Amino acid sequence: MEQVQLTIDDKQVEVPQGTTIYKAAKQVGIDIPVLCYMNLEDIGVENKPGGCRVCSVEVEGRKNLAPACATEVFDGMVVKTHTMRVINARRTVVEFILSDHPKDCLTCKKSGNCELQDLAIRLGIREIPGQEYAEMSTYKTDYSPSIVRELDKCIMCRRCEKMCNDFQTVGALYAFNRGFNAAVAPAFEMDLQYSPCTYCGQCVAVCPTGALTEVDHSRDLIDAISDPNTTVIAQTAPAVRAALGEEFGYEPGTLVTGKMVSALRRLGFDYIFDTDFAADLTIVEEGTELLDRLSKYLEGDKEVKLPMLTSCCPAWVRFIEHHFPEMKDVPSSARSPQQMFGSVAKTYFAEQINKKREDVVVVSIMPCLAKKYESQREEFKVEDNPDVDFSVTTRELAHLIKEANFHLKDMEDEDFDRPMGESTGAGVMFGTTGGVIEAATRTAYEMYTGNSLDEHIVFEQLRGFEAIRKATVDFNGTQINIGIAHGLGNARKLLEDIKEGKSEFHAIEIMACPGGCIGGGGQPLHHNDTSILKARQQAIYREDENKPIRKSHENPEIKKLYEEYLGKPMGEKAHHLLHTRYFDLSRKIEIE
Amino acid sequence: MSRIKVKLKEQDLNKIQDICKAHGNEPGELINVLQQTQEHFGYLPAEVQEAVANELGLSVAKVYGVVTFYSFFTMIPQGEYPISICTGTACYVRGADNVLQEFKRQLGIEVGETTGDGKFSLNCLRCVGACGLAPVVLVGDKTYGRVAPDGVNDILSEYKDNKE
Amino acid sequence: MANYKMHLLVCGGTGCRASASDSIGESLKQKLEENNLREEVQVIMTGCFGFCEQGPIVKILPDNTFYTQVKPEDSEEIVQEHVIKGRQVERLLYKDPEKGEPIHDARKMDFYKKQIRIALRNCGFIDPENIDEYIARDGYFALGTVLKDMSREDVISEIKESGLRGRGGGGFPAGLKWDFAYKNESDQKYVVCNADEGDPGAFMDRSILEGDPHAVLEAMAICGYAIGADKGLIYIRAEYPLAIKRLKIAIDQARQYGLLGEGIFSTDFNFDIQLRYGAGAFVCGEETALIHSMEGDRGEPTFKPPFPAESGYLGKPTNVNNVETYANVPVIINKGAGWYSKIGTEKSKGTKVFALAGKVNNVGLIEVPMGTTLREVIFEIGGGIKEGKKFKAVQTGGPSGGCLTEDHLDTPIDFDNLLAAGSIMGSGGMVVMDEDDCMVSVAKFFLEFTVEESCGKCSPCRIGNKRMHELLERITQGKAEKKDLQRLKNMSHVIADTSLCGLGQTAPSPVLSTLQNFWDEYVAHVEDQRCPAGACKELMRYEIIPENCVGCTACARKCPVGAITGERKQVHYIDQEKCIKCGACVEACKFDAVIIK
Amino acid sequence: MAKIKSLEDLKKKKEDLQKKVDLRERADQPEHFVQIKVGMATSGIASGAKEVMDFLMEALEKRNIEAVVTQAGDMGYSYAEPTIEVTRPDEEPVVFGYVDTKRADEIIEKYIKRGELVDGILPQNYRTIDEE
Repeated sequence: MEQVQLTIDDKQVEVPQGTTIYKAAKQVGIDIPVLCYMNLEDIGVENKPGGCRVCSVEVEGRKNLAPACATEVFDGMVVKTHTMRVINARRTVVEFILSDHPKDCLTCKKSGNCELQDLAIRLGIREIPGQEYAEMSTYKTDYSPSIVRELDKCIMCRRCEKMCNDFQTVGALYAFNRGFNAAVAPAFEMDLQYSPCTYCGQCVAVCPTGALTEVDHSRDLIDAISDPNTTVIAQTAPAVRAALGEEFGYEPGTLVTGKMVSALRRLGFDYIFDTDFAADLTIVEEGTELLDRLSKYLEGDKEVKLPMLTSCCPAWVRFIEHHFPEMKDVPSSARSPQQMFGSVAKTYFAEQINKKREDVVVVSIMPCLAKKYESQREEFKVEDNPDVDFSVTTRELAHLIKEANFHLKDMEDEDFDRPMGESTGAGVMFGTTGGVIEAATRTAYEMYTGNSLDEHIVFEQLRGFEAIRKATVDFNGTQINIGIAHGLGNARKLLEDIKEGKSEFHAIEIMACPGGCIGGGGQPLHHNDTSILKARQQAIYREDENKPIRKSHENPEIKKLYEEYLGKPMGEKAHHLLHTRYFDLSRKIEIE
Repeated sequence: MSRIKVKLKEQDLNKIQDICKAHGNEPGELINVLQQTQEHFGYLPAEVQEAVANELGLSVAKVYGVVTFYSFFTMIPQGEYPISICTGTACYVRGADNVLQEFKRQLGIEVGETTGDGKFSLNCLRCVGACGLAPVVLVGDKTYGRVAPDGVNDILSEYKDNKE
Repeated sequence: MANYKMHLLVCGGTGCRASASDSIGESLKQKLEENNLREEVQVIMTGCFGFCEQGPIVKILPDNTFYTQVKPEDSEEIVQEHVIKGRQVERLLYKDPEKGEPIHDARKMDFYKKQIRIALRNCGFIDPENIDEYIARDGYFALGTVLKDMSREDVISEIKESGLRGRGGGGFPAGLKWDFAYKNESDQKYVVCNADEGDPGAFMDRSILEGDPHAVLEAMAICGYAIGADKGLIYIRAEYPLAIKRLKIAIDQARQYGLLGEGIFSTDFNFDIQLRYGAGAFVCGEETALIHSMEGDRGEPTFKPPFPAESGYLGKPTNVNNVETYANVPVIINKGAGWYSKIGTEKSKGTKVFALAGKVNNVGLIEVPMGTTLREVIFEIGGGIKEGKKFKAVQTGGPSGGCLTEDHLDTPIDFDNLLAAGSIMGSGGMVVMDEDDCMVSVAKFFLEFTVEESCGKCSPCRIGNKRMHELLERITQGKAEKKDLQRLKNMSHVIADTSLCGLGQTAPSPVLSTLQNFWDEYVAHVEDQRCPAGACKELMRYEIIPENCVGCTACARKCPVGAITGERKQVHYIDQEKCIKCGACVEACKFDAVIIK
Repeated sequence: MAKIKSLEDLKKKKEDLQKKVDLRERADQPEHFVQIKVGMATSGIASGAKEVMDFLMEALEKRNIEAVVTQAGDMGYSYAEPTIEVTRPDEEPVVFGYVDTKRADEIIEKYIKRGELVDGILPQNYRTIDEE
């Protein structure tokens, strides 16, 4: 590509044609402040509506200021990012934005992690002229099971709209009204829970302010632990250990499994278990189901639903229930690891420790917002008592650890409790895109072929970060075609192929978030740096490598669970405790 | 977690489907579809928007986003006699605001609202191009020119007396 | 074909139709019928005559009689007296505003004297619902000529040479725009006509579409040929039902004649036109916003580049011009760029249509050569200020323009001069203000418009304009301080400097130009809490002069809020806290005892 | 409706249609054409002014003379009706009295076409309706 030469703040820069001023400046270490701009390079999402105008810079020969995020450079361009004209404009614009923004930073969930707050600090804004008589937006706050929307804090950056529509193709959020009253919301400003929202939380993951945040369960957690009559059990999802460290100054991609366990123990949980255990259980059930469907298919049963879709991602499940209800019997009926864990914990384990179901509180620690919603689904409750009482995010856990005055770096590595803390490398793989299907392949391969994988346990062809990946695995002469998608927009493409009968796959793994759970809506905010997601993925792979056992069906505690309690995979008890069904949640127009 | 149900009368749904079909169920025709739908129903209630979204394969959020963007679309049923006051520059300079205030006072409603009895609704519009007649008021299709605040009562009573 | 001796042209523009010109046409026809004159006298519903102030208009040809404010019941007299007996109906004749004398020949009216009609050439002259009348006026000759004798490059260079600039606001050279679209290779291109006239107080585009729809169709086809497009789209406000109807008829007729469709004039050139409806958003006048709206989305502008000429409707190269710009094109082709470029000033060629409104005697639509002065427009064509009041300012360019003063009256109007004077040409709104107009309130009025019409995409426009409006509100209420004026200025500059699209960038113009030209008036509001024009209600005080008050209680009885107290035959007093400044007391007092301070 | 297939088609069509707007176009600049006013008050009609006007319009068109024929009210020559006033471009108006179709023919051929005066010119002591 042709190179162009330009000058930014007296520095010479050479960049390819088509580069924006913002990127060119970055190349020479000039950090132009931005707000609405978002570039999630590794998943191909760029949001540059040119809306906030915070990145305005002066371009010689141009009448007005140019938005650095959207203006492409040209040869001989002279850019100035720090003239008084620019500084005044930038500050005035941020004052405008703040003049319509609540000043409750003290109690705002985003405080300390808010891009708008950072900007106000950086620009040294001390007062908002005319605030006393400035009209401010007033919207009601919307509490859904997973996400809280405080539209008063919406600054119209449109990042959530981008994620919800372009990346996820969910279409729950869209800009409405115009002018001063414009904001982004579900249709008719209805509550999210009535919208087609999947609770994937990607809107929360990218929101620069406190307009979109998670439902906070940390108070419930404190109450539960404080109650001497309850036994509080923690389960930690695989992706949490690969990201929690970031909140404590570790490099992205640092594994903090042992320190996390130690912190949880000190917080007062009675048992610290691992969702990875339940992931192994999921693999055994799901792998069995896949083989069952496969063998029926190979025997000529044309009714059998193939490809089989994974079902461990609740946002994905809700997506199919909303958008493809006619395909609701395609995903595996296996519950997600979180729910398998809850159901086993409140039966098998509760019996072991002689506790009544209602005296056991199961808390999941998840990278995910949809898990909060999933735990509240009616089918996962027994007499109104949920299998998983509530779910907290990686971020909430980090807050709690800090609140308790612990520093992760001071923690010794500790191990999970048994039995439900035992897990394999396959289980931990659930944290990343491709991981579930790789784990399933390890098990299904051995079950199907009767051969041991031994050294060839890693299926490189299933790994990576591309949006949609395809691989064929040779099951001793039977070619199994596997598809993987992360991001619901990518998943939609695979679903449409299935609908049209064009799908070439036998099994498809889908995760709603970029990179899988490591990029979940409950993770430490990546603040537009998607390389963090890749580092987390590598951490997951390392964790797998470090595990002595790397195949789910070889998890000794899982074997014991079947022997002592469940019987056979997909057997009656397993079916009752570990499987579920899906519903048609789509909006239907009905005749009155 | 029961499914969201949107209820519509059969003939209304059929009408919406006809309109959408006439536009090839093209998402790009959304605005034309909404125009015609509003022409038929008089306004665009949520159920109608749901149905349009469904037919055109769009998210309801987008349809709502479009409806709320354009001032021509309304989600509030208009009064039997929709009153529009031109607040274009020419009318403004010739005192449209006083006329508007008088309508608001007499009807007891704000712009964009409909009176409790469903008789009148009040709206502003920008320039009907009858600047020579400024200030201009429209009641339905009928135009009143050179309206002064003390003429408001006369206009309203023309319609109030129309009772059955 | 009947050989008509007399043509009765009845204005069928929206303004006149609002005053029942339809029924005038009908009743004229009926009266002619009764007198067996239908074969001799033709009644034609035309587009707008421009002289909306005095509508409905009936013009009688060939004797150039100009009847104003005609009512349906006047048709009897028109037929009996004028048509049959050849006597003009004196009382309906247009009267000179100064001398009050009736004018017998329309050509002698000041209103029309200084005008040169290019874009409006057929408005009020032909029946817009009849393609034959357009053809009789050389209609579609330009298209025929272009297809027969000119290459695509020829057409573009002709438009370039003519110096035609976009009439929608920005004044970008049309030929250059066509050239960009021409040069961008693509399998599909589009020609778009922006008929989403949203400027409050400007209605020339609608008048052209209502009065001469074929001119626009023909021009779009010419543009399509030049840039290589076979599809045209007219984006028109749904609030323009008459224009839509006439466009539909025109498109239909053109298709029947094969002037739209496939193989036009037996060449391989295909071109057809569809309508797209705007739904009431001023910002859709901005071309990228317009394109999003045509695609069925919110009409939010996007950052340029890419320009529509590269990536427009459905991502294809698209040329967007407005109605008036297109209306000039057939004339340029027919008469030549040389002829056209002789009209106007050095950098602004041709004519411009203005919607003259406000406190002038002759409100209406006028077309004058570029370079005509504001004075000529306001005082000659416009007939001066109403009720003999003093001229104070003229606002040009609508919400994106500014207020010019006495000092600018002799400025020849063109794109660059208006810009230099702190306003813009815009789409051609021209609102005249007199001594009773408060310039702070005028700025506030326009800001209110911008606040309402801002799409909300970028923060300076979405929030900044709201803040400016709030501050202006406080100024008009006497609640602002002098340092606020500095803030107002700063906000104006920043909003102009940082907004995403033209709407935001020019939104502060009414404020900046009034700050510049009427600084003292602002100062009076903030320092003395006084509105020199006496227009700001909150700054008014109604007081009773004790010497004049006889205690008749008339004012107290009229006061709707009981703010006036006083015994019978005693001096009355107005409680300023309660007073709502409705002015009822002034009306009620027969002794001039109530004054406004 | 027949399609217009070429520029020539269009020209032909235009010529056919020209009449439609001729009257209006000429009215815009009547001084460039011969202007004829026919006295058409009630008395004039009774004395055959209408026939004269019809004849004039037809004849002028047939003979390809571009003229503007208007009707006027009482011209003040009731003794000489029907009367017509003819104004040749850039000349003073001339009024003819006792005009019938035959005289009208003569006026066209001699005065309008060639500027030769013919019998029946009336002295200019009238007021046209325009100056009332």
